[in-house]
Amino acid sequence: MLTDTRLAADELQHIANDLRDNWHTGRQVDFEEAIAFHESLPASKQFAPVLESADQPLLQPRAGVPLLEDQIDLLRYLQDEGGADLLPTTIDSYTRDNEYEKAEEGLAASRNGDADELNGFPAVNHGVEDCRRLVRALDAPIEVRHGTPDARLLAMVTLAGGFQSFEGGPISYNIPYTKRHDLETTIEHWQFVDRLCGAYTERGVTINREPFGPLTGTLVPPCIAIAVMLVEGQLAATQGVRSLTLGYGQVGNVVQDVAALRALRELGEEFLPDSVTVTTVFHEWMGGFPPDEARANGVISLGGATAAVAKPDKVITKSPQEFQGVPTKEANASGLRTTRQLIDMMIEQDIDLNGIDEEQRLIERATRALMDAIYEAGDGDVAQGVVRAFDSGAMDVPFAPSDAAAGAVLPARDDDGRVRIFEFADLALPDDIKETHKARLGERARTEGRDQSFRMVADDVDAISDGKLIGRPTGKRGGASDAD
Amino acid sequence: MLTDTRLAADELQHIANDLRDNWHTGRQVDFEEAIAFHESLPASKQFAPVLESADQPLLQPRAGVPLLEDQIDLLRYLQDEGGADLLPTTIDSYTRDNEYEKAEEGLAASRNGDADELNGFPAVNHGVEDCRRLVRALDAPIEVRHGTPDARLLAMVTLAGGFQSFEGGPISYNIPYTKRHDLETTIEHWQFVDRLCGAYTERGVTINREPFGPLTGTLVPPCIAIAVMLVEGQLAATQGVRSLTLGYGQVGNVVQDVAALRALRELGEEFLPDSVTVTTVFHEWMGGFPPDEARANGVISLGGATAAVAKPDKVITKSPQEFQGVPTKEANASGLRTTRQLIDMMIEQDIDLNGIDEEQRLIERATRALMDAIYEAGDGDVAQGVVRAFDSGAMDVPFAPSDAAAGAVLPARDDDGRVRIFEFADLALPDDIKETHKARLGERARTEGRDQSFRMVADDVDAISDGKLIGRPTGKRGGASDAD
Amino acid sequence: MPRTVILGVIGSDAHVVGITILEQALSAAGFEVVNLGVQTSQAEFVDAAKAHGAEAVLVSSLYGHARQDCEGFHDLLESEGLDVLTYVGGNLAVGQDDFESTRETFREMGFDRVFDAETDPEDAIADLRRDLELTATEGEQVRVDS
Amino acid sequence: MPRTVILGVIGSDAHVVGITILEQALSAAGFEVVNLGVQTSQAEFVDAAKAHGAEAVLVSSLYGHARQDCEGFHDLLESEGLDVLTYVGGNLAVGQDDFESTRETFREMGFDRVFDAETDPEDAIADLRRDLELTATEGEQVRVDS
Ligand code: B12
Ligand code: B12
Repeated sequence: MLTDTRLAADELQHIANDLRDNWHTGRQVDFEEAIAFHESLPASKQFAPVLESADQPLLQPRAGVPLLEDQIDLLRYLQDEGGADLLPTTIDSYTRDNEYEKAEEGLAASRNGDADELNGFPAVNHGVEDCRRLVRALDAPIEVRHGTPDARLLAMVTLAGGFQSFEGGPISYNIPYTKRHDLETTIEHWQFVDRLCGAYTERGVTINREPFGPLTGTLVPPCIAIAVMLVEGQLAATQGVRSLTLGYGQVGNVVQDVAALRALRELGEEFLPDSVTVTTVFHEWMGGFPPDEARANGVISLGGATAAVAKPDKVITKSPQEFQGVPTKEANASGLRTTRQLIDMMIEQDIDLNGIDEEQRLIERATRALMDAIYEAGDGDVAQGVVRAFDSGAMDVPFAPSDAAAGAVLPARDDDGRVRIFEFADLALPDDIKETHKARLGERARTEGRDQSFRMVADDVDAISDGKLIGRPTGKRGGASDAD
Repeated sequence: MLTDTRLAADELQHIANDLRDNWHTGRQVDFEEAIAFHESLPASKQFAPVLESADQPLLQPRAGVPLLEDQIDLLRYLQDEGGADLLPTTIDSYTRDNEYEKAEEGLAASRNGDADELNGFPAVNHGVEDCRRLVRALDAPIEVRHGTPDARLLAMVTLAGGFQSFEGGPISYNIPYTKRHDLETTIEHWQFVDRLCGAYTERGVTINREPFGPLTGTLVPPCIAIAVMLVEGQLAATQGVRSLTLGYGQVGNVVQDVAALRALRELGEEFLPDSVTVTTVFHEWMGGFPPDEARANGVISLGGATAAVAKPDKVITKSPQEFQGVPTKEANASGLRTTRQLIDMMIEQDIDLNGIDEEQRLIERATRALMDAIYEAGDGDVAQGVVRAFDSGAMDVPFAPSDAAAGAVLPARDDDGRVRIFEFADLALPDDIKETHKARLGERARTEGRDQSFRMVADDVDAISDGKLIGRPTGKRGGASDAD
Repeated sequence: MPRTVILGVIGSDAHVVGITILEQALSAAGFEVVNLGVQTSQAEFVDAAKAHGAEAVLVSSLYGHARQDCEGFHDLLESEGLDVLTYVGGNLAVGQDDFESTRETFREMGFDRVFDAETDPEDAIADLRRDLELTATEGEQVRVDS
Repeated sequence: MPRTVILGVIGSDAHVVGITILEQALSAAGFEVVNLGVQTSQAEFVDAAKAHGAEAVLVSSLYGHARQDCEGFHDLLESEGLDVLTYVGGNLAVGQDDFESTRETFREMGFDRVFDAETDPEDAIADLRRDLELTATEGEQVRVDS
C-alpha cells in the first residue's frame, strides 16, 4: 500500500534498472559518473546555492525547442539579452506522455524540416551527453520544466545530464496535465524521482525540486494551491529532498497575491522539516492572456510589481506573445526585461499594503483545514490522505481535466478581484470560511445586479484576456452578458 | 506694472487685433463665429464636460505631425486602436518660437518630401478651417499641447478652430522650455491666453486649461511642481478660466506619487476659487527613458499602476519608443493600451498604502511655504510675487534652462527612491523641512558609503534609463561610479 | 429537437478551460453537447459521433500539436461512413505563425471551419447554426448577438 | 594645461539635462568647458570658439531639428577661419530613424563624430582625448574606464 515512507535503496536500484530499457538513452545513465560531472560544475551553475543565496527575486523564463543547438542559442539569448538569472528547459508533450518513439519522429522531422515539430526539448531522446553539452554551454543553472506524470526516466537522464533542478510533483503534474493517470501511481512515480534527487543530495549534489504551484493556472484559490505545495513538499522531503521551491501563480489581486506568497512561505517553513531549505517561486499570470502584446505587457508588469512587493525567491516570467503560441526568443527576453524593470524600480521602495495580514490569515486557516482533512483521510499518512481526499472531493482543483479530481470546485472573483470559491462541492472547508467566501461573492453579485452563476465564472476566466481583472457584465458581447 | 488682475475687454480686443497681423491666418479668427462652431459640437467633443464627468482616469497620448491628413490619421488611430479617451495635438518647435515663416517652410518641405520636417503640427500655419477639419474628423475632444512661451496667436487660432483645451502656462511653458524669455512678459502673454479662454467660457463654451505640471521632467520635487500649478491656476482663474487641470509628473516612487497627486488635488481645491472646477492629470515618467522598449513598457506600467491607486482624472501616457524619438503610431497606441490594462486590472482593487498621509503632509507643508514666500515677495500679488520669487531663488526649478530661474536647486533620491532636495540654494523652505530632506539623503549616502555630490544627482538622472529607480554606485561604468 | 455535437480536446493536450467554456455556451444555445474532455483520441471522437448520431464534431487543440494529432482524422471519419460537420479551433500551430496559413492547412485536411483562439464562442455557434441550417429559433434558449 | 571645449544645445532646443551631465563629466575629466546652455545659435558657438581658443565644439540636439539647425555650420566655421574638432550628439533625427543613416548625414555635413543618445559620456571623452591626441594623464582628474 502506498505510504509516505522512504523508498528503499534496492527498490530505487531495481526500478532504475527497469526504466533503463524504456529508451536506449536510459542505459547512458551512470550515477557515480554523474556525481563527478556535477562536482565539475562551477558554483555559478549550481542551482540550489544560486537560488538560496540570492538577495533579490531571480528571474527565470520558460523555453524549449527540439534541437540541441537551437536550445543552446535560445537559452544563451535569454541569458544574455533577457538577463535571465536561472534558465529552463521545457520538455515537449510527447516526452511528457512517455512517447519517446513519437518524440524521436518529431525530433527527426525538426532536424529535416524548417518548422519545429515538437513543442519542447525531448531530453530523453537527446540523452545524457547532449544534456551536458547544454549545461556546459550556458553560464546560469538550468532547470527541467515539463508536466510529466511519470517523469522517472526523464529525471534519470536529465539529472545525470547535469540539470540541478526538476519541476513538478505527483499532484501538480497530474491533476492539471492529464486525464487518466491515477494519483496513487503518480505518487509512486514521484517518490522514485524524489528519492533519486535525495540520492544526489546525500552525495553533496543538492537537487532543487519545484512543485508546480499554478496547477490549472485558472483562478485557483490560494488555499488549494498551497495545500498541494505542502503535500508535495512533504512527500519530497521524506525521500531526502533538501531544497524545495514552493510555487504560486499570480491571481492578479495584489493584496491576495502578496498574502498568498507570505502564507506559502510561512506554512512551508512550518510544515516541512528543518532540514529542508524552503524557497518560493511566483509565476506571472498563468491563465488566458490578452491577444495583444501591449496589454500582455501590462499583465506581465503587474506580475513584476507584485513580485517587487512580495519578494519571492524566484519569478517565472511570461512573454507578451503568451496568447498566441510559443514566443519568439525576442518576446521571451522582453518579458524578462519588462519584469526586471518593475522589480528594480520598486524593490527598494517601502510598499506596505493594508489588508495583507487579514487575507493571509484567511488563506492560512483554509489551507490548514485542507491539510487536516488530508491527514485525517490518510489516518496521518499524507500520501494515502491526499489520494483519498481527492477521491472524496475533500480536496479538489478547479478546472481539473484529470479523472483523479472531481473538478467540481468553481472559483469566482469578489468585488475587489480576489479569487473566492463560488461552488465548494465537497471541499473540506469549515463553514465560517465558506460563509466569508459566500459573503464576498454576494457583494459582487449585488454590485452587478445578477445572480452568482457559471456565467460569472466564465466571465472571470475571460476577464484578463479581455483587459480587466473582474468579469463584470458589459452587455457588449454574448460571453460577458448575463442575459441568460 | 504686472499684477494679477483681469485684463480689460478693450485691451484683450486691442492685443488680439495686433496679433492678427503676425501671420495671415490670424485674420481668419472671428470670435462670434467661433462660438457658433463650438456650439455645433456634440457633447462627446466637449473637453471640460467629458473630463469632469468621467468616473475613471481618462487616457491621453501626445501626438503631432506636420500635415493635416496625417494628423487626422494619427489621431484616429490613437482613438480607435489605442483607445485614447482624449486626444492631443502637439505643436511643432518653430511655432513654439513664433517662427511661423520657418514653420511654413517645414510644412512645405513635409508636403513635398517623404520625411517629416517638423516635430509637430503647425496649427497657426494650418489656420482656423484646418483645425476645424481636424476637430470634425475625430470623435473625442482634442487639446492643444505645445510648450510655447508666447502662445497668444496659437490660442486665438486653435480656440477659434474648435479645440477646447489648451495646455501650458507662463511659468511651466517658460522655465523648462526656453532660455531668454523673462517671466514678467510670459505672464502678460498668458494673461491674454487665459482671458481669451475666460471669454469663451463666459459665452458658455468652457475652455479647459492645463498648466504643465512636469516642468523639466527630471526629478522635480513635488512641492515645486505643485506650487507652480497653484500659481498658474490662480492667474488663470483671475482671467475667468473655470476648468483647470493641474498636472504632476511621475517620479517613480509609488507612495510619493500618490501623496503628491492627493496634495495637488487638495491644495488645488483650497487655493483656487470655488467657481473653478479642479481636475488633475498625471504624466507618466517624463525623464529619460530606457533605450529598450521592453524596459520602457515597465516604466509605463508603473505609471499605470500608480494611476490606478491615485486615481487622477487624466493620465498622459508615454510610448515604449520615448527614448529614441517621436514614436510610431503603433508604439504610441501600445503605450495607451499597456496603461489601460494596468488601470483596468487594478482600479477596482482596494489598495491602501501606508505612509501616504505622512508624505502628503510633508509635501503640503513645503508647498505652503513656497506659496507664502511667493505672496510675500509680491506683497500679496501672486503675479508680482512669482516673478520676484524666481528672481531671488526663493522659487526655483531643478535643471531649468531658463535665465528666469536660478536652476540652482538640485534633487536626489533618498533610500526609498523618493525625490528630495540635495541643494536648496535659496529655495524658501523652512529649516525643519530642509532637515527632513537632509536626513533622508544622509541615510542614502550612508547606505552607499559615499558623499552626497553632483555625481549622485547625475546617477539619479540616468537611473531609470539604466533600469533602476535609484542611481546607486555600481562601479560598472564611469557614469555610475563614485570614484571621483 | 436539440442537435447533438461532440466536443473534445484531441491528442495528449490537457487544456480544458476552453472546452469548458464552449460546452457551457453550446448548451446555453440549445445544443446537446457530448463533452469528451481532454486527451481524446481520434477513435474516441469517431465512436462518440456514431453512438450519439452527432451532426457536428468540434475538435479543440491548444498545445501546438494539432496538425499531427488531426492527421488522418477525416479518412477515419470517411472509412466509418460518417458525414458530419467538422470544426477545429484553438492554438493550432506551434509558435507565432500567421493564422491564415494555419487555416489553409486545416481546411485542406478536411475541416469545414477553422477557428483561432480569439474566437468568441457565440460566433462559432452562429456559424454552426448556419451550417446546420438551423433557424435562430430552433434552439431552446437561443441568443445570437449581432 | 586644460584644453577648452565649447558645449551647447543648438537651435531653439531647450533640453538641458544632457549637457548638464556632459559638462560635469568633461570637467571631471580635466577639460575646460564653456557651456553655452540651450537655444544657442550657430553664431554663438562660433564666437565662443574664437573667444576661448577652443579646440573642440560639442553640439547637442535632442528635439529633432538638428539637421536644419546645423545646416551651414561648417561653412560658417570655415569662413571664420576656425579649424576645430566638431562633435554632434543626442536625438538627431525626428522619429524612429536608423542611426547609421543619421550618422552618415551628419558626417557629410562635416561633423568629425556623431553620437546617439545612448552614448556614455565617458566614451565621448575617450574619443575626444584620442582626437586631441591627449594622453590619459594629461587631464587633471583623469579616469578612463576600460
Ligand atoms: C492555462 C494554460 C495552461 C494550463 C492548462 C490547465 C488546463 N488543464 O486547462 C497549464 C499550465 C497546465 C498548461 C500546460 C501546457 N501548456 Co498551456 N496555456 C495556458 C494558457 C495560458 C491559457 C489557456 C486557457 O485556458 N485559456 C482560456 C480559454 C477560455 O481560452 P482557450 O483555451 O483559448 O479556448 C477558447 C478559444 O481558443 C476557442 N476554442 C478553443 N478550442 C476550440 C475549438 C473550436 C471548434 C472552436 C470553435 C473554438 C475553440 O474557444 C475557447 C473558449 O473561448 C495558454 C496561453 C493563452 N491563451 O493565454 C497556454 C498555451 C495554450 N499553452 C501552451 C503550452 C505549450 C503548454 C504546454 C505544452 C507546455 C507548458 N507550458 O508546460 C503544457 C501542455 C500540457 C498538456 N499536456 O496539454 C502554449 C501552446 C503553444 C502553441 N500552440 O504554439 C500556449 C499558447 C502558451 C504559449 N504561448 O506558449 N497551459
Ligand atoms: C526631459 C525631456 C523633455 C523636457 C526637457 C526639460 C529640459 N529643459 O531639459 C521637456 C518636457 C521640457 C521636453 C520638451 C520637449 N521635448 Co523632450 N524629452 C525629454 C526626455 C524624456 C528626456 C531627455 C533627457 O533629459 N534625458 C536625460 C539626459 C541625461 O540624456 P540626453 O538628453 O539624451 O543626453 C545624453 C546623450 O544624448 C548624450 N548627448 C547629448 N547631446 C550630446 C552631444 C554630444 C557632442 C555628445 C558626445 C553626447 C551628447 O550625452 C548626454 C548625457 O548622457 C526625452 C526622451 C528620452 N531620452 O527619454 C524627450 C525628447 C528628447 N523630447 C522630444 C520632443 C519632441 C520634445 C518637444 C519638441 C515636444 C514636447 N514633447 O513638448 C519639446 C521641445 C522643447 C524645446 N524647445 O526643446 C523628443 C525628440 C524627438 C526626436 N528627436 O525625434 C524626445 C526624444 C521624446 C520623444 N520620443 O518624442 N522634453
